[in-house]
Amino acid sequence: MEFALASMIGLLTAGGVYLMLRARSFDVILGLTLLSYATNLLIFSAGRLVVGKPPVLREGVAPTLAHYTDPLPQALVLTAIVIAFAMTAVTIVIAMRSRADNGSDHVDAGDEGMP
Amino acid sequence: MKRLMPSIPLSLAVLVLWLLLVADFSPGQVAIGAILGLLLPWLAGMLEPERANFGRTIAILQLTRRVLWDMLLSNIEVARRILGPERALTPGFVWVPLELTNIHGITALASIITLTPGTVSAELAADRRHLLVHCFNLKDPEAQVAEIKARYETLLKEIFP
Amino acid sequence: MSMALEILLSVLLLVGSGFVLVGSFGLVKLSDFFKRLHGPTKATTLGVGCILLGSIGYHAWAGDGLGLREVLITLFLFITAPISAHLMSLAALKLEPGQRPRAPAPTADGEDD
Amino acid sequence: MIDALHVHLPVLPILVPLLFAAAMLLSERRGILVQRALSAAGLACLLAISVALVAVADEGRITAYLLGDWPARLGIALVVDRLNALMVLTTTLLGAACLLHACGGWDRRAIHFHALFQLQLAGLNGAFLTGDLFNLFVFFEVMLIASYGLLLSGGRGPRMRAGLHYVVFNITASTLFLIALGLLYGLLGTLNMAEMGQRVAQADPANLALIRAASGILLVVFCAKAALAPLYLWLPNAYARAPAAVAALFAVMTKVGIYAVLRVYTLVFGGLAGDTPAAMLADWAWAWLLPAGAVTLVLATLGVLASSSLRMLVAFLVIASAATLFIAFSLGTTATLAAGLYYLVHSTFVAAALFLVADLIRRQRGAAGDNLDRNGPLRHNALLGLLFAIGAVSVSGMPPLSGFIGKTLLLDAVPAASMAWVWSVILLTGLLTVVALARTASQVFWRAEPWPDTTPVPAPPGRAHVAAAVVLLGYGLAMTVWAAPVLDYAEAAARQLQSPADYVEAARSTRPQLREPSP
Amino acid sequence: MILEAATSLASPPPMALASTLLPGDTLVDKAVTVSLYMVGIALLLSLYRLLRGPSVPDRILALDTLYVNTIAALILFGMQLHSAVYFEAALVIAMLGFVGTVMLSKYVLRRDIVE
Amino acid sequence: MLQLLLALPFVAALGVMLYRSASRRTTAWLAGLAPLAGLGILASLTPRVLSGEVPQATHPWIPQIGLAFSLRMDGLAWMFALMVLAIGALVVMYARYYLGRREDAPRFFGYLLLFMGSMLGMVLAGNLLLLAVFWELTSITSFLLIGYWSHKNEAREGARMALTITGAGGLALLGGVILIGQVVGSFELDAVLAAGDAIRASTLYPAILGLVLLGIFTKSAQFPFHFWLPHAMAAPTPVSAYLHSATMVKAGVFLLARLYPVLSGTDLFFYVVSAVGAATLLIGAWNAIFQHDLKGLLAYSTISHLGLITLLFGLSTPFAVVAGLFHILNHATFKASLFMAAGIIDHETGTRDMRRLGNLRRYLPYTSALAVIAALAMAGIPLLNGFLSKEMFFAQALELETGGATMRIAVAIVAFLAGAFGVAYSLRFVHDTFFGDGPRAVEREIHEPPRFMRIPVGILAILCLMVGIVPAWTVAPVLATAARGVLGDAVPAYSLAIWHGFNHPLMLSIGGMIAGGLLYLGLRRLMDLHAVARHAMGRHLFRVNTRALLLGARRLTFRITQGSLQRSLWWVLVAVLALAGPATWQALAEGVGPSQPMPPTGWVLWAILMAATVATVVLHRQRLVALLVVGAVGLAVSLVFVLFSAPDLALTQLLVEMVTIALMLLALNYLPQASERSNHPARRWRDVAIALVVGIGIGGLAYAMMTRPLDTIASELLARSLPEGYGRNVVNVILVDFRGFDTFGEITVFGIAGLVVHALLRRARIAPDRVMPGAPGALPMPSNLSHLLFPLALAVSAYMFLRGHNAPGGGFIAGLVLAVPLLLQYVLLGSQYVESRLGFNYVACIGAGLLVAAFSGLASMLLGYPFLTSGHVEPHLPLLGPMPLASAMAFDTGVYLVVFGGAMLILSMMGTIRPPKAPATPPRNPQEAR
Ligand code: NA
Ligand code: NA
Repeated sequence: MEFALASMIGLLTAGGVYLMLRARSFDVILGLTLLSYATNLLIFSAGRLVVGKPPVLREGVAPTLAHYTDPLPQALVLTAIVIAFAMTAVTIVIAMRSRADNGSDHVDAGDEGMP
Repeated sequence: MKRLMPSIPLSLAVLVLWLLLVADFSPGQVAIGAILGLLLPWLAGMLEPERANFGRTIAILQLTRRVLWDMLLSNIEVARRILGPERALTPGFVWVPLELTNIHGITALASIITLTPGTVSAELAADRRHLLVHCFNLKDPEAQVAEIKARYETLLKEIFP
Repeated sequence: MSMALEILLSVLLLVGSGFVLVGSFGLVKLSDFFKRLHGPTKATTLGVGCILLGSIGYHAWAGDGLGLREVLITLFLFITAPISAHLMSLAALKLEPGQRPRAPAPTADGEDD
Repeated sequence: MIDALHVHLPVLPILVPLLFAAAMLLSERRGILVQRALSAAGLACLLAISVALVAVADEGRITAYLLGDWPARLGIALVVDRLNALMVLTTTLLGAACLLHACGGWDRRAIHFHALFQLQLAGLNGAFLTGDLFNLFVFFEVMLIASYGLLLSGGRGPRMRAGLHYVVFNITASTLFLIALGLLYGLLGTLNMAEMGQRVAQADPANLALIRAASGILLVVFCAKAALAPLYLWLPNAYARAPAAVAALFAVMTKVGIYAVLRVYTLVFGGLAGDTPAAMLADWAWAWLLPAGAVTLVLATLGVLASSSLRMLVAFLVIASAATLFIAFSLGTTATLAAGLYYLVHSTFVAAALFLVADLIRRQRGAAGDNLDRNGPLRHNALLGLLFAIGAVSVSGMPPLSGFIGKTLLLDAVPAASMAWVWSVILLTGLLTVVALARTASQVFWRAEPWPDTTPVPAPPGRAHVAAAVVLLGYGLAMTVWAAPVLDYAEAAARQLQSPADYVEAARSTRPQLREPSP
Repeated sequence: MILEAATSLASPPPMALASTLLPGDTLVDKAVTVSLYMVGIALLLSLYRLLRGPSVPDRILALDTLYVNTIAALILFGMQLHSAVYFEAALVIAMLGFVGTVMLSKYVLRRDIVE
Repeated sequence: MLQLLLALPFVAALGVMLYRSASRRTTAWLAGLAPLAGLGILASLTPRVLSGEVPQATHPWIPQIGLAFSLRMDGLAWMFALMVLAIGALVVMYARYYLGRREDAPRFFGYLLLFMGSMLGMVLAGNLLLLAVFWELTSITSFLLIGYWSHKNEAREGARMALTITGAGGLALLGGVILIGQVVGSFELDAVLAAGDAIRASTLYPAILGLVLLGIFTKSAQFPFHFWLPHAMAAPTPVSAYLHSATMVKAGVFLLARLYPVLSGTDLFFYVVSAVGAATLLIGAWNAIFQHDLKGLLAYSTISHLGLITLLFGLSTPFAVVAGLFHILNHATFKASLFMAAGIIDHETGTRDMRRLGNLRRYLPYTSALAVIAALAMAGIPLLNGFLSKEMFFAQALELETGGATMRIAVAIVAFLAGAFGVAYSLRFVHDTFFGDGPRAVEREIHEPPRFMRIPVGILAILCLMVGIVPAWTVAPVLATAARGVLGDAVPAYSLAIWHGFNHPLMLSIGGMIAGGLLYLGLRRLMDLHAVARHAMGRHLFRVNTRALLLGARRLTFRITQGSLQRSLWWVLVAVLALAGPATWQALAEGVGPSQPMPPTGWVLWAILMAATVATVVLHRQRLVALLVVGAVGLAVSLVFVLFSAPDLALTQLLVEMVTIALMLLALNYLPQASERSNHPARRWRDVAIALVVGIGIGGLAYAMMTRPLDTIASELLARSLPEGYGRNVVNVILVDFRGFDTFGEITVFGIAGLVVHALLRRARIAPDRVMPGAPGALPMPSNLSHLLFPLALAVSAYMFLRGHNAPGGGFIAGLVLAVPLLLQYVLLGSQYVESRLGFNYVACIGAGLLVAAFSGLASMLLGYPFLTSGHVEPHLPLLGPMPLASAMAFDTGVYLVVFGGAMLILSMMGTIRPPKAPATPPRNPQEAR
């Protein structure tokens, strides 16, 4: 299991990084989406992989880690998902505006040079 | 009354949904379900352009039974054809002329057509007088149209006059 | 009773998943969009339906208590599947207008071009 | 009532702006004046709170505030020491001036300006005050997303592209932050920074390499926010394109990254290790940061020289100041830390002031704007020249203003071992900065052409705009005149920073009021 | 009465003891396992169509099917674990999974999905 | 008293600059008042100073670094203060008439006074650090003065050059001062002067000496830093007269004198200082001969005289020091008057070019006479003050002991040459200006300037004479006092008289004069002096270097920053690899634990996720397809959450996925449908490589982490969730209770996202990438079905919300379960229709949500518990019995509102973008194909 999850994290990361390095805003957003999946899985994996022990307490079952998986990383991932969504929304809108204002969806569009 | 409860069946549906969800039929939950049943259709009704009027409600049961049975049969039929050779298939479109004028009836008919395997309602003509249906295995378009109209449309006309 | 129930449940589950599988198989095997469109209908109706029935029975049988909540899933699927199929058909017709037979009434030709 | 406020003091710097922001959102349709009144009221409250916070912190006690009344390790604790109280006060003072500037008209153009501004302050204060690493991430995000809004609301064109870069860059950094957080939780099993510090100190040696990898990723994150080479590339364009009031507020944003480095790499991966095997983690980061700071300082100074617009120049000055801070903090003695803290506050104010002055100049220069390669006319030469001169003298470390005091403190504090090259870097970059600023002044003020008859004369500088710049420069002057008390505070803060055990003790020993403490 | 009902939601649904959490050996359990495999294969087949296309509606259809198959998988997985915690997920897919299909189709139709 | 003395110029400057409406006369009087009053104060202090007392005043400033506002007036400071004030007063008087009618007098006098104050501060500083402060202030204020005629290119360049060179020296000085402070333990001058031995013995001594001398040499225009001084002549003449006679350049030699007791006495000091002094002396003097500009000649002569003074201090004997101090005074007097005379000439003739001047004694008899006197003093002709100090220099040169005979001979030769050159350029000055033919091509009618312009020159010329003739009556007490200030009790015996007999120095002096005369005549004979064009080497180098620096900086900065996002991100990855790579490698090399076996269904998920991820990357340029495939990745991720016991996550992921797809589709309408392949293949492979490395690294880290044992606080969370958090869904209890503050921040982020999108789109007009022809067709059947679905979905949302604390669900999930069906209504019915019917104010919804969440936490604060402390009350209601109510529910309500409001605000804003007013043509420009 661990290897499977780690390989998923690795591949998502690699895919995300590659897309993030493309020059078009939409590709970058796709890349960030993949990266955020990778991140969420990684944080999630910090609680270790346990099948069939969701952290919803049941009557008569001692509330210990023997019977329930670690709930904390799940809460963290929830927060991370929400924040990633918010960021994606903002990025998408900026990408739209940037394309409309600068006439291109190239991430460096309208750049008249630095400094 | 109409404004408060745009649709009694919908309110009932919400109530039933609620009770099924909470899996608890205590008076308290019934009360909550009832409140939601009043409130939510009213809220949703604000968006609704055309309200539903029900005719013969008993026909609903009749129709349900018929649809479920057809679903079973056609499922088996279509599964057989999927597993069989594709050459034997003669798919095709057919325009089904509609006698139903009520949009709710049309929707119900289209849904039934889609839910019974082998037919999919693909498009409703802009004047709502014809329904384009794609059939998985269309041998006789006339017969197919006739069957649809006979099996479902007549009953639907009773339900949604 | 128990054995019979068990067999019934098992059959329900296997039939259900069988239909799910056939539906997806059709998706792969068939050669044209509108043919494929018929496959998944099985999954949504009899496939998931049987499995849900099995689930209701199973949870009751296994002592998890009788819950009819699974019925709701079928309900929602029955409401939503036609919407999906309808819109996907419209989309496919939009992309390949040639497939669409001429509408019998002239007014029906409105949107297409 | 006062007592109750006192008890809740640590959370108020976050809560008050949030509440005001919410109130602004609800009252947005009542017009700009209501928004401004709310903004002013919010900032007044915040100012009182920040001053009280500093006063409390200066008693020398570290206060932990257990949110939700949970023990620190289970819930989230805010921990106030001298350092973050100072950061909060700095932010508030800065915020007041930026707000003043924005009320000069920008707030009418930028939708939701006031609410976003308060939320940004809430985010900044939250990042400073929290004692929990994940919560730090959350407040980073609050601060960042509010900054996106402030940067882009009312903007168009190239600012959108700069914004896209800024946002994508920061999201990437945040992603890395989360990766590091995941790894650290997976290795240490807690998120409370005090607790993490302890667990790092007692970590299984087999886990040390992994912890170091995580801490390396975290370092990249913080350095990216702090704009350390080679991670500063995003900053010049973003800051130069930001509206003046926002760019000025952003002067404190890089400081958040620096604060985070300072906090995390003294507390979590640092001072608590003693002579356990984990001690290798302690100096590792700082050993990287010192040369990186020096390289950044050189590159940023070259950027200052190279800038073809005034705002770009100030943006590079922001980077240079951050680099100087890294040098100061990496040297790691009480004296360099204290010097760094003084310099941190000073550089925040003066950079902000320069952004505002640059904006004033831009408005009075006709078509040339703040472009330094073009000659242009300039109205109100004397006033703007004076403001610019004070800012320039201060930022370049020329006597007698705060920059000079900061740099002198730092030079004086550099340990003998690294004296030669640190001095060379700081003094030479200081000289280059002087050269660049002299060139700039010469170009803008001395080469000013007569106002062309064809273009209409711009409105004179707005009162709010001038006042905001004066206020910020005034902070710097106050820091010059009353340098001694500020330095006393900075030194005490530095000492506190060097004994993270006190921080841990505060976080651990603070008992919940109702609940049982953690075993 | 209503409040009581609202708060009675605070009590958990009836649930089996944890000891029955692991897959059992009964006939039904075996059927569940076999069904899971079958649904798994169905998922992979849908994935194939999703990746192969060729037309966009084909892919939309494949994604839709993937969602429906997932409902089956969730229910079966819940049975395997004797747990109802995944019911909500299945419900949400059944109720809202088609929204993606609607939007994607609408996009193909009109580009502007909200007109 | 000292404070007042120092404050005067600053106060006056402020007054002058604020009172801009004053007449020129008033301004000048105001300005003149400062030095005059200062002289008064100085006079009142003089008896004490002359009696050997050292008046002091100290205010603490920054004790932490030993910077105190200490003022101290010993003999040296007194002499310099006298010079600064006296010549300052004369310059003010002169400038009042010199400045043109249209010039900004308040600014001029303001700067001048600021400079005067800085100079005074420097000489009076009783703390070395304070001295360094004022030192740099003189650099800054002189920058302003030199650049006063800012419309002139040379003025701006000269000012920048001066600031650069002297500023650099100032920084070096600061370093040196700090080092001295570290050795001595104090910056107080008294302490420093008493610690000479310690400083010379310190290992830091060479560094100290080097840095301090760098400061001194740059300021005093010593070789090779001398080149800024001639260019500073672009300043108005009063400025030159002030800066280059008595003040700015004297700051360097002042400091040399000031620190003489602690720095001198070593070979290093002796050789370095005297060598630099000698070189400067000769180079300056030689160059002076070939200047055509009056002020240029004077500037080089200044350099030369400063070299002489430096050389004298370098010789390190008490006698030489006295000579140096004496020459400081003398040079100030004659040079100030010469500059003023040059200014008058310029003022009256309109030129300072000696090639066009000549025979001015006809037109300007008084000025000529005064200038000739001063020029002769400069040449060191007997009966004038310059002669006396030169004579002392010659005497010292011939008696030098340190360094032996070689040194003695070398210095003597230098003295001789310097004397000769001095005479030569003085002759040139006098001859080419006042005698001979001319003036040529002068358009003005030349007449004597206003009386008050001549008076300062006159006073100074008279001083030259008086000091030269009766030194004992005039300058002796001043010199004695100053010498005591430097040397303490070690003041040597010296005599100030015109006649010491026909001794060696006199012979050398006479020889020099003759040689100088011959040299001038010879040069005139040999070549046309007027045709000699000398390029200023230093300026050329400075220019070239500055330009190279700027160009280099620009190129480098451009190359590095370039404004490319990809480059920024690339560097982030490189930084990650650098900082985390080695440790990751080490961790993986140390070995990782085994993996648990996975059920086959898990592998199905794995396959879906891996295949869909690869497909996303491969297909990413077909955007709609990529979006579809990403949908499958998202689904697989949520199934992974299902598999590994995270129902809440699975739900959230599913819902967020739907909303994300909606967002992306909405955006895709305004973006190109396909990505153009923009990067070079090599670049793509490079990116593939780094992506793989980073992916393997992160995956490896995750694997290594997962196989390590975990000691987590989670067991405590599990244990306390039900009894104290009153919830069975521990994840939800963490979200709303344990870590409610995180959630508070999270919904703030979400709400802000809504606001940002709103702000960005409300007034935006964006053209869609492609507009489909025809009106939007109605979708009667789907909308009809969705009407059926909508209320049911709302009920499910309510259910999810109420159940969240005990089962998967909660405010966030419920909020999205509310938002997604509403979104569906937007899609099927159109946004206008929905908003006209429902009309939510989503912004207020966000605000309300934040308020509700905050108030649920504030409630506990009113009871004295920390923010967000969850309350749980169980009131017994009639008929209903106990009624558990958790405050966390209220908090979750806030979450619900914010999530719903935020999501809908985002989606509805994106759905209601207006096209541009102009006919919609999709934005296309060449850059798109970049
Ligand atoms: Na940042
Ligand atoms: Na920043």
